[in-house]
Amino acid sequence: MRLEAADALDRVKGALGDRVTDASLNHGQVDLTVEPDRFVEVVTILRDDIALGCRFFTFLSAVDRSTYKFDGDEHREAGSAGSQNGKGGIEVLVHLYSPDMIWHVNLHVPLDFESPVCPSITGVFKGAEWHEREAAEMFGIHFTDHPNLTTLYLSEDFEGHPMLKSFKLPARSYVKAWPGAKDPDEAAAAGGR
Amino acid sequence: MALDIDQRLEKARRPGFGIGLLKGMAVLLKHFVKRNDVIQYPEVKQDLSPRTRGVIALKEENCTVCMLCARECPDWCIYIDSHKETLPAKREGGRPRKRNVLDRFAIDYALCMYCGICVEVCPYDALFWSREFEYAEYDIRQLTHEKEKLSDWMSTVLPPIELEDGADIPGQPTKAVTAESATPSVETTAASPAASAPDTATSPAPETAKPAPGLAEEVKEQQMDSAAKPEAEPEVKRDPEGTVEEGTQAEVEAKTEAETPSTPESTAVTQTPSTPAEPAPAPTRPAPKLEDLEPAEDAYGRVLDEQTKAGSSPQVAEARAKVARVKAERALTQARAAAPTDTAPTPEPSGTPEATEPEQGSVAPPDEGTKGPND
Amino acid sequence: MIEITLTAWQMLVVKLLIILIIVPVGALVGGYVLHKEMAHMQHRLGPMYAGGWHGWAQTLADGIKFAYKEDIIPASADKRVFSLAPAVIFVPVLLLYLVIPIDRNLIVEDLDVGLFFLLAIGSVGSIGVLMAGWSSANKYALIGALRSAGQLIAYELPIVFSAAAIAMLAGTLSLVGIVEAQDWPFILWPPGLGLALFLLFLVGAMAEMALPPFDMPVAESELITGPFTEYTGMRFIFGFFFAETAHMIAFAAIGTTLFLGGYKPIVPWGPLDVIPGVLWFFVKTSFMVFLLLWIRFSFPRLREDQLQKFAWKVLIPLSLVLILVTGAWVLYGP
Amino acid sequence: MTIKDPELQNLQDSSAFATEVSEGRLVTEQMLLNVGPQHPATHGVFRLLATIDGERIVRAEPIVGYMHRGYEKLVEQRDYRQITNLISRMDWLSGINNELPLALALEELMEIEVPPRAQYLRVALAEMNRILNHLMFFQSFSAELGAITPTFYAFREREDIQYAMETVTGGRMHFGFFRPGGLKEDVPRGFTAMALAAVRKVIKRLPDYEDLLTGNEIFKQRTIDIGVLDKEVAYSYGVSGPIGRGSSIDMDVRRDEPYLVYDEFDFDVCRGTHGDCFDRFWVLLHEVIESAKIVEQALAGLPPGPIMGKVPRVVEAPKGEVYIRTENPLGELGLYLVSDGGKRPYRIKIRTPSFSNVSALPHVLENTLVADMIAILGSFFFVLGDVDR
Repeated sequence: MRLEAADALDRVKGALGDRVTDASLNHGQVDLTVEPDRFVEVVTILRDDIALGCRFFTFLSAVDRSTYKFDGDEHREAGSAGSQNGKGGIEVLVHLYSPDMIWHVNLHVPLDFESPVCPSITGVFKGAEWHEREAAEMFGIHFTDHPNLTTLYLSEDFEGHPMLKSFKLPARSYVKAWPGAKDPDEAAAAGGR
Repeated sequence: MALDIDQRLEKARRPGFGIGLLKGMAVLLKHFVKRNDVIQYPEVKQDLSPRTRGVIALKEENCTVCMLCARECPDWCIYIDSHKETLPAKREGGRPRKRNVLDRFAIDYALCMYCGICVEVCPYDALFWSREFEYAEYDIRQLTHEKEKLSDWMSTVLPPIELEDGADIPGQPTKAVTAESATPSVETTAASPAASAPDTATSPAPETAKPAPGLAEEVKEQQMDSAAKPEAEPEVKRDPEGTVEEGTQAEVEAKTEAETPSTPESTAVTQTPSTPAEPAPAPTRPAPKLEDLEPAEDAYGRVLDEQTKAGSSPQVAEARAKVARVKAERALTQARAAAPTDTAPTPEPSGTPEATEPEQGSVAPPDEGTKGPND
Repeated sequence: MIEITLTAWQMLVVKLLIILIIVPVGALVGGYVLHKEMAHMQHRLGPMYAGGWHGWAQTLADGIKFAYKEDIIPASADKRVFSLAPAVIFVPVLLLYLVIPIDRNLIVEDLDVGLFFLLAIGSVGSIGVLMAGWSSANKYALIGALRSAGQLIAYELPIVFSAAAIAMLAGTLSLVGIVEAQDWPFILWPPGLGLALFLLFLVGAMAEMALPPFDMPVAESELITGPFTEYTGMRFIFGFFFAETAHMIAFAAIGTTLFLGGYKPIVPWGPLDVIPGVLWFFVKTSFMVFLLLWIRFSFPRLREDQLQKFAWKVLIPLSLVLILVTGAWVLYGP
Repeated sequence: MTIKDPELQNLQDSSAFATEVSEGRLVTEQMLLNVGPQHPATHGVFRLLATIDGERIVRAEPIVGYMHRGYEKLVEQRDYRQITNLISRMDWLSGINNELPLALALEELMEIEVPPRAQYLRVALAEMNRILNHLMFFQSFSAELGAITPTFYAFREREDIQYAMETVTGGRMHFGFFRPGGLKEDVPRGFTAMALAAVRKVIKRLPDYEDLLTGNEIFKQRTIDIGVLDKEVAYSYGVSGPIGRGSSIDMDVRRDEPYLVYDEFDFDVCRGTHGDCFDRFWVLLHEVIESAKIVEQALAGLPPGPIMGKVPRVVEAPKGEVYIRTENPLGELGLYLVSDGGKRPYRIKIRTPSFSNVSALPHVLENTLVADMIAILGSFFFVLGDVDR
């Protein structure tokens, strides 16, 4: 039987109470923000609580919000840690889904930007192993007590974490001389279009 | 319906005793004797649609070197060189005009992923898709086609293809058939391709285009017919209006008329003209009374022969009939739900109407081993 | 007309030469039939271009192509055994043809222990496969060789038992004798029994030649042509391609001789004798080849242990029972 | 991809090994078998490091990353139209289904109203592409088990559908046809009849496939009760699609959270019961019938009208985050789109079905036979572009 997003939110608030720093609805899905130390606990409750029943582990990833233009923010240099209200760091993003009651929950776990450390949820969801390995190598997040925290995609000797905003992809002109007379990027940089 | 899927799975899992092996061999023998429709590629070429993304052709006159395509291309595979030329002012005393002249326009097909963004983004419609694809090279450097070669491809570009009837062609009233008159609005003849893009720029007037052998899809229909001849399906002879190869003009007219009522309102209307079951689809439709609703089966039969009489292809007719039946059933269940509760039995969940859905038509799920009913 | 008198030895040499010509040509034609039948069963056309009408020279072209290929012997291979293996596989297949009667007197050597000879020679091939697998020092080839050896031995028994039952029915081991004894072909005459024996023989033959559904040793998806992975050039042709096709035709011929009545008409109805024996033999063998190929294209592959379990737990007990029934039939039957 | 094999190292060079031999117990040495990256049984560049003991697999560890193109980083440098073409190259067997979530996510953020005709056509094209994907896996699974004939039947059917899609989009595999707000162009004349005929031909020939494979005793022996994935493990690994439904997971995004116009069509969700190779294959084959039903209903009820909503020339998504998921042929494809306004997305997390499905593979492969490994690998329908992104 379907559980509407609104009363799913109330159920979550009821079940989790103060463990969650902020709970809201976003496009029909429940959005939670959790502190790293209560992360595993919240995930276990979401999975085991019959009323919630989030048994389907959809994905775990991370978002580097260091250059995200929050409201009233001007353009900030990539890699500068945290804006005024500490929103601008790295956060682990977990999405769970309840197949019986058809509702979604997005868990945001903000981490410290300099040395992001997050407890691993492979204990709760065995499938999180690969997702955490990928987040570790791409964002440089260290997952504590992870069975096999090695690189998944990148080779061992790859330095740097590619998905961070500070990791620059070679711009076009670096790879190939711009074929035309005027390079639009320079034009754009010079305040053009 | 879901129930018998599990049963079929159970039946499929039971160990047969060698019969399955023989049935498998029977399938092979059936194909061994059946004539197959393999095209011998080099001699017989498949007739591709004008939209096929074979190679990009350049119409040099249209290009104003705005570099949009080079910038939008995800693979950075378009190389353009140009220089500015000052032209004498048109009228004396006017300012000398500056014009961009194209020196080099090359597309490196070794990098190109044929996404078509350049063709789409070009504001002056200088780039077109041509369906030629046989330009393999031994040396990868020759895959970079220069301006001249791209212009040669222009000769193989075909006029854009005519659109399905329901398409909304700008500057054309969509052929939504009003309830009373089913007369088709004036059909544009096939000659003037009415592409959705603004008319002026698209018709590339390919002077040396080899005369398009009738419309691409019409040729393909024959080619499909010859291929599908051994099939039991009756292939339909569809003549696009305008190019009248066979069949009289009247017959073509009748056919286009039949085509247009593909819109649900019209099917709904023609479907139950007698009983006002579905008045204009007002948002809150008053539930029609139970007795004057048409049972699902007659809706199916009636729409089927209506459509085949009107000459639309059997597949489309059958599909429309099936949709009509589903709609009739839904109307019935709603009516039964709305009727006073004491007389009507507890309303079935709308998904499973009492009348067991007759398993027929070629989309009936094939039960184990036995062939479909009209195989 | 000049009179040629040949001593027995010279006659034997001439016959061997004929065999040496017929078998490779037969293998080529067999290969072509394989391509064409597979194609038409899979709703496509098969070779069309090689050598004119319907690509008749396709297998000939393949043969020549392989002959030109470089003959590589892997460095770490056991040279002598590696080069000898294809011969050990191909020669027994040739020897099979010695005792098959194509017509009443058209036979190389009518041994009165012909059937025994056939079975003995048939099992030499498995040694060759082992030699090929072991000597090419390749992990996959080794697994392939072990599997195929296990399989050949396991499926030798059903063939031997069905042949023994036929020998009991015909009362002689000589192939010509067996054919003569079949005024009604054995597949029809002892009504249920003959067909059961034929199926037993067919399954055994399929497994002997490692054709699907018994082609585990040559399973492409896991072991990439099993024991013959390291072979190229002429060795690959003789050890694998020719041997397989020639072996198939040989078993088709043996099947015809034992079960379908060799060169005798299919039914002992008078006017049928007008058709020469060779034609009968040819028609029946080509039907058997068609049947073997037909089975080959329509089944997936059995797993290795299922294959062995099927042989030891199903086929061999069944063949023992059939031997009993044949015995009873011969003693008390009509 | 690091290769560490703790048991193997300590078994060989430790004193335990010496005592085992001295006590005369037969110690079979475990062989390290490398399946892939170039191996006919793997769908693309995928390597499985199997520790086998005789013919039994002790431990199997898939090593991925050979096809990692770094989509999530690339996407942050591209504008939305270029991303449509990039993403359609992830699961290259279902090109048009990949483009769907991006279009839906943008429409959700920009609140664009998609005209009904575009929705109907999107459903029809997506389902036709699902049939193509399933026929491809029908062919590759049977080829891996040794049956060579179904390959050619499957490709013959695919040809008709691919031809119908080529007349519409221009491409046979990568289409680049869905735009936020609708479609690139409208369908040419005669497409409806051609698509219906192609889809019906597939349905008419399905009994042949049933006889050829599902009914075949050898096939059943190779697949029944082999590689069982039970429901709870599948949930924890996030396995979805035909593989999830094979282990009787009752999840189908088209029915649970109907996007586009799926709620107007009636179709069924087939589910397996035992979760073995046979059930996965059976579910895959019978989903083709359901898809055909949907295509028929979609094309029959095709409403007239425009095929593109009101969309600005340069698509700029407003600030916000949304997770949109669709039922890709191989499972649930989800896009978590974070946009801070502007032509380029700030971050897109691409949740691909094959990534989660393949992560459940080692669990299923424990102590199975080497020959079964091929059947299990074949029955786990995954495409490497999906796994590695």
